[in-house]
Amino acid sequence: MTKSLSALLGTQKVLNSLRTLGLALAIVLIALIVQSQRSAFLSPENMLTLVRSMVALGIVAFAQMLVILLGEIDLSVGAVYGLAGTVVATLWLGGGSLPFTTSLVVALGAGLGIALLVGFVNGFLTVRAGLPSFITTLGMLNVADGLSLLISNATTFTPAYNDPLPPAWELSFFHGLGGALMAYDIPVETLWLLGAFILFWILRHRTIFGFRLVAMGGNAEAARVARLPLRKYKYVVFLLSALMAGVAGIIDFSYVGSVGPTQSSSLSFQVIAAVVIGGASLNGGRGTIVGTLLGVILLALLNNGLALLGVGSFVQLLFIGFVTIGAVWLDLVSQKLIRSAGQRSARTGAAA
Amino acid sequence: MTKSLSALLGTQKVLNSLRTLGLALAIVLIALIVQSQRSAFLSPENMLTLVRSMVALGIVAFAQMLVILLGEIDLSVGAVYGLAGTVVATLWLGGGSLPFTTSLVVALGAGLGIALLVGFVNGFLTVRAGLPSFITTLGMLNVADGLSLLISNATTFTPAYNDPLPPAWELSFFHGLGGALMAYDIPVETLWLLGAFILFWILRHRTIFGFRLVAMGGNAEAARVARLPLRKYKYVVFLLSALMAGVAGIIDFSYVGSVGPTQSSSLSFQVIAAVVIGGASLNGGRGTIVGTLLGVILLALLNNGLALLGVGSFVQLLFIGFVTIGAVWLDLVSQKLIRSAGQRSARTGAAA
Amino acid sequence: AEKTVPEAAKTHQMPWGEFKLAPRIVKKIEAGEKVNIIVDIEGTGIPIQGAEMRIGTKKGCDAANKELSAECRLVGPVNPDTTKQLAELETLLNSGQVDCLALQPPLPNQFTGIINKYAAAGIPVFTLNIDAPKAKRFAFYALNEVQAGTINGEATAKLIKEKGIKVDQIAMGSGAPDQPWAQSRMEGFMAGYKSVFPDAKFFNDAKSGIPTGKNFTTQEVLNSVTPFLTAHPDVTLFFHTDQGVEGVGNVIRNLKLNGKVFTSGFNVSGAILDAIADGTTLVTIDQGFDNQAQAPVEQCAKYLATGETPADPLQYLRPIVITKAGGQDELSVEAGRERLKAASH
Amino acid sequence: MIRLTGKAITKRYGATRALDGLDLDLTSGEIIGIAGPNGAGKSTLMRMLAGEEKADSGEIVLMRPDGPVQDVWRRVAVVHQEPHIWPNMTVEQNLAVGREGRWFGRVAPDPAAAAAVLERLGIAQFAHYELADLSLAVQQRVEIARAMLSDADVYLFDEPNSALTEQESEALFVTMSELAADDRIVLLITHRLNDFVRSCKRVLVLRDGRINHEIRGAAISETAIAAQLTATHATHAVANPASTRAVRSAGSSRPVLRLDRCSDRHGAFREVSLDLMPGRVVALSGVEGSGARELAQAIGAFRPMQDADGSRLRFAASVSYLAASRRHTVFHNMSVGENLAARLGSDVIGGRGRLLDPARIEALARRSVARYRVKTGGTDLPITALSGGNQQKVVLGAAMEQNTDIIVIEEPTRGVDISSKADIYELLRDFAAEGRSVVVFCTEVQEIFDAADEVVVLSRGAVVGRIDMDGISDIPSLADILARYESGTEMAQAG
Ligand SMILES: Nc1ncnc2c1ncn2[C@@H]1O[C@H](COP(=O)(O)OP(=O)(O)OP(=O)(O)O)[C@@H](O)[C@H]1O
Ligand SMILES: Nc1ncnc2c1ncn2[C@@H]1O[C@H](COP(=O)(O)OP(=O)(O)OP(=O)(O)O)[C@@H](O)[C@H]1O
Ligand SMILES: O[C@@H]1[C@@H](O)[C@H](O)OC[C@H]1O
Ligand SMILES: [Mg+2]
Ligand SMILES: [Mg+2]
Repeated sequence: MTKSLSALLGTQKVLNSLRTLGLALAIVLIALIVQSQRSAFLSPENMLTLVRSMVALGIVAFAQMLVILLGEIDLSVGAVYGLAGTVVATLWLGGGSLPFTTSLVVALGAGLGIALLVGFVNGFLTVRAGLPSFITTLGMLNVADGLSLLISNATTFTPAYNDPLPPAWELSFFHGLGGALMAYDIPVETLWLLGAFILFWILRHRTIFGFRLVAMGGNAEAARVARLPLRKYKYVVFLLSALMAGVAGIIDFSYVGSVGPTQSSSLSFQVIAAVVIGGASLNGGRGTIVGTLLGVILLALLNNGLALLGVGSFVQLLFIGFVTIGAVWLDLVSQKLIRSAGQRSARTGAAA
Repeated sequence: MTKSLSALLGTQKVLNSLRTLGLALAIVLIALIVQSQRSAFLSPENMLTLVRSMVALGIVAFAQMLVILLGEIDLSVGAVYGLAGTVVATLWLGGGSLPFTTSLVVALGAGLGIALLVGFVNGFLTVRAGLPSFITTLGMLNVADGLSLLISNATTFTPAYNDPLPPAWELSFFHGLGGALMAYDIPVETLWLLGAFILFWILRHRTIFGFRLVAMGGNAEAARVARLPLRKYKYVVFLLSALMAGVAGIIDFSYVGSVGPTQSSSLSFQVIAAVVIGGASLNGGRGTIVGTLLGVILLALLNNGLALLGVGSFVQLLFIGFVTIGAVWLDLVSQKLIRSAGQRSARTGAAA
Repeated sequence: AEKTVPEAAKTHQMPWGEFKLAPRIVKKIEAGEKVNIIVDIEGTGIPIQGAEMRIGTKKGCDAANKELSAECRLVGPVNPDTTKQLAELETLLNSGQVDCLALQPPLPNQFTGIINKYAAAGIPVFTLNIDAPKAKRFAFYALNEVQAGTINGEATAKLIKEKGIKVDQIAMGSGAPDQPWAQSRMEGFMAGYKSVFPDAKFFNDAKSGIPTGKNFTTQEVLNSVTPFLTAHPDVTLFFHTDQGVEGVGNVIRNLKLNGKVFTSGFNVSGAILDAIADGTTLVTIDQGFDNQAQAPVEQCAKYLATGETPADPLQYLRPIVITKAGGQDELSVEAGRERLKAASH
Repeated sequence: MIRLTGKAITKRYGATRALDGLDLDLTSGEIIGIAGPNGAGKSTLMRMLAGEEKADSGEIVLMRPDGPVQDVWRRVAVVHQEPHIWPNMTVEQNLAVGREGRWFGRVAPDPAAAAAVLERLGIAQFAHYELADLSLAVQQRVEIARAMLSDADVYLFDEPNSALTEQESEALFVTMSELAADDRIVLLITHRLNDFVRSCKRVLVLRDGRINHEIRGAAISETAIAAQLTATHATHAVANPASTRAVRSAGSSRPVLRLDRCSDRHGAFREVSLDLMPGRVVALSGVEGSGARELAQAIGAFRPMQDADGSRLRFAASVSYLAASRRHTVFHNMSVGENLAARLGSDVIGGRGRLLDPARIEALARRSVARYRVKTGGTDLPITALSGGNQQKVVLGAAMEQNTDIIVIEEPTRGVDISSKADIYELLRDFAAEGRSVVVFCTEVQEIFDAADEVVVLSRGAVVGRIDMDGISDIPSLADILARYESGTEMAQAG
């Protein structure tokens, strides 16, 4: 028996794939506790709510993970999220400070376009000017927030009650982007999360692009000497990150049904937290999409569970703090256990 | 003449000391522009306002710089800042959710004590549990915020109008901590900034502690090989950082004359921004106290200047974004220029 | 204690259509079980507002329990966070934890979708402080922000006239100049002030308020208003849309501009009252955050017990105007202190 | 036949002329050695040929039978002096970086080719381990494997075996000769002069940024190359270990450290008993996995060790330890002087009031630079501006200046040139002579011969042999004994 166990654990490959086991364990544990207190937790409605609440965080976090994999950071995502929604709203509905309106399709294009522009500037300043991305994206966070307020004139937009009302097909098309419900009342938004997960999983784990990101993030100098296209890849990750933030902003606008000036830095913060909780290293070179998803789930689950339990908002902060620390700790401990088990079995295997 | 210049620039030491020249230049430039528009800028009153507005940011940033020098980060400072003030207020004045009050001195001790406790937990979790400090301090940010709200019940405290009114000596002693005015109306708070600057400058540049922090932050593995006391130093920087946050919270409370719930993450963010603008590397091993001070000045100056100019809030964000990026860029460019000038002169010097 | 639910509560004709109270709530009331009244506000940790609304919720609950057996809870993110607040609302709805909702959305009309979902699920919704007039809510409890601003403007102008103060220019600022409520207050203030001084010169308009720090803390106000007033000696009156006015009072004192520069604004605290006593602050409006939370909680109970709901959905609360001397429809500083004590204990 | 020519290649770093109008003419078919003192410009030349950096001026031409090659760097494979590897990736993944092949799918190197190379280099069992968990010797071989797997015309080996044992080096040289025989240009840089003798037909001597001399065919001998290398300090002849040895073995009394059936926590070595006597240099020897390296680390207090009853061992003697990889010893963000001072306490670098005294650090740094023969433009230069060998001298100096009771060094002279090696052995001996003890872990037999008074050989975690160097007269016989112990054909004898 020990033989087969050792054979199993001895393979480093299996160990690698067990990396985020502890985090998954923490999530199951929290879920069990919440369920034992509130049977509504596992109800289909609540599960839908839970998944829905992960959408924006998730798709922005997947892209952010790639940025972090390269050893960079993108603080501007929260602002880009707001900017994209605001630009779409102002162009489409009018009422902001722009002197003209456009059709929805043009507005959507402009919303994503401006997101990509911010991503490009992030890339440009980091790559060409050589600024730390912390500074670049912190600056662009302010710029994007400012732009968003200037363009919208801090108006809150509600397509369904706008004056003049947009054509019905535009309204329903827009609603269909994220807000519409499919069978079993599943909102379209959740499809975006699923799609983004698959896409980014493939990108990270099954393409040269993902593989090279890991290499570049692990040792930039060696990557340079190996002639990997570091600069190009940096542009790409910043563009991807901004694009996903823009997409998230637009589909959340569609789901919520309105958009207005919001505080942007909190989303950036949450996104980075999710990525780091998911095991990525801020020094670069380490991070997986599954881990990031687990990080997102943990954060969303915590909010959901605490709301279900009816814990006061001040005490919630205590819980969030302790559980975040606890979950990552559990993850670390389980990793160590698995690793040392693996080493022991590898050794006995080698000795035999 | 070129000879003496080359002799001067050729020495690496001079180059090193010119590192933050570009940042200083940017500051002078902004000051000139503001002054040309508003002559009140250089008035003694405004200079005092400017310096005063740097106090909390500065003393917290100096300590944070040491944390960052080690390659760690302390996100919890904003929350500790709030927690210390709140604990002092609740214990001293009552009216929160604690069933008892204490004298001011005990309350002050408790305020600093709880700050140190958070610092210790940060250190413990980072050192002993081996968690990334991003996670540890993010968790403790939430915990400290939660504690602060629970203890104070989100009340706003005003010693001078409290019921019952504290003894007069306590009121004047407390006022003397930061709020009292000295000659020329200089508030006591500014002394704290000056003191912290001198203290941390010595600590960073003239003690073995600072010297080793640089080594440890540059290459933790090499530090381990050289048996430098990495773990102990980590505790110390987290304790220092929390202590300074606590001190800042208390003296700001004294200056403002009241304390209430604050949004804590914004101070943490500003502090880290100041340190990074000041040339420190988030990867560790690089950072100076003068640079950090310049970073603090830049941020404070920007806010002051924009307020002086009476620029609208939306446009302010654009300015803050662009100027932050621009200043760091200027710093980088000037560093490169100086370096290549140094090399050129070294070359001609060597050829001659 | 058995209790019957009146038909008017079970189904009610609203301007926006028919409302059907959820059968599970009916059953609960009939069984004498406690109904859950939830107050969900945009920031439980916002200075002054959070603490006072907590107290208002409690007071409202005491009153509600005279009508039926109720349990009341104040929820919401600590600081404004649209996403988080929305997810919490959804979670509470799905787990059947709400029998009546008093809601402060972060922005006007922002939570239209979720309010309608609550209505569809048979849960009455009232809004407070910030409204969602396009949604299926029963009523809205708050100040009429424009009106409150106007009253402030008029009161301020009257005092200026009375005291013969010379005002060159007036600036207006806010912790959240982008928010509709702040812009409404500034708009109102301009109108009210100009009704007395038609030629008054304003440094900025309602859309371009001077930002004074988005966390509404006094520190931020000190750091922004001090340089502003230093640079603009001709600005001798500063209107502030929220509790930052406490800081403006400090600035005037610090810069030794007492008697030259004045301020008026919103909200109330010990320091603000003292600044009024000092004469640096002329007028403040106590929004009665406690009342804003208390009223919808009471109304929740009233509806569930009697099926009554106000005919006019806009239930504007009376702005509590505080000046140094007090007067008709105005509280004096002393009376203000009494009210403050009552609102926070 | 392939021909690589370089004309007047110049490269300057600040005031340093790393390459000073170097001319070069190389042809395929044989291994060409490049010898040169530390800081001569060897690694710089490699970087120019591989196109990793641009030369200030000069021309590099690669001529194949079918004409000149456009981007020369495309046809050049390099084994760097310090391995350029990805510590966060597995061995297998490291081999795949830069030659991933198709765009989609699981990225892995050509499995057959990779397996063959890894097998040949003896690291196949590590294929799925992350490099961060592996020793410098494995990392070095991964770097070699990467070069082997690329199809190039020019192969540059910059001290490829500085952490490899005799046998591991041997395998490498066989592979290199095969490459040469396959009509490639193969360049070898090493400070182990014996390597030239056994594998090169042509040795170029690089000094002060230029090819200064060339030795061919039968004329290649250790003494001939050494003569060229040590030309300037002729006084520093290669040390004669036997003469000093006699003096040292005399004054032994109580051991500085006594290990009594000590074991590694993770089982890397078991039940090791060992006395470190004052005045003596002990070499630990053994292949990868024998436990010798781990024993060195444990004595260096870098790795937990248990005594006979299983409790954690703490010893009273003070120890300083130096790892093999400069990745783990150099503070790359600091200057030369700061690196020299980094290990010292405030008693040494502190001034009045226990505050740091920059002047004192400066004086100390200048002294050390002279003492350890560091070639540098100044003590305030960043250490990254130094050549590999000079960096080694700096970290070695930093460890020795600590003045502990015991000093434990892995690969003490890794990358150090021949004349400085002798100095370093002498410094180690002086260190020991003050009643202290030196432990070295060496992979090179020559180094053991030159440095040690006593050798402890490990195999599979156990001590299998002890050699008193008094009885050893030449290197071949030492190599012979070591080989026999390590292969287990001779059982341990009492030390
Ligand atoms: N085709 C596949 N479909 C689904 N899952 C797969 C597939 N191939 C592998 N996996 C599983 O996906 C997990 C992670 O994939 P992968 O092997 O790419 O990680 P990895 O490359 O080792 O990660 P890293 O690049 O960080 O080292 C593993 O558990 C693996 O077993
Ligand atoms: N990045 C750099 N910046 C400044 N100087 C450098 C740099 N790289 C190399 N040098 C200098 O160039 C000279 C040649 O260095 P190089 O590394 O080529 O020597 P080397 O022959 O490889 O020596 P070793 O045997 O020690 O590896 C040295 O004086 C070194 O200090
Ligand atoms: O008065 C303001 C209140 O209306 C708003 O909702 O929050 C901030 C307060 O200052
Ligand atoms: Mg992979
Ligand atoms: Mg070299």
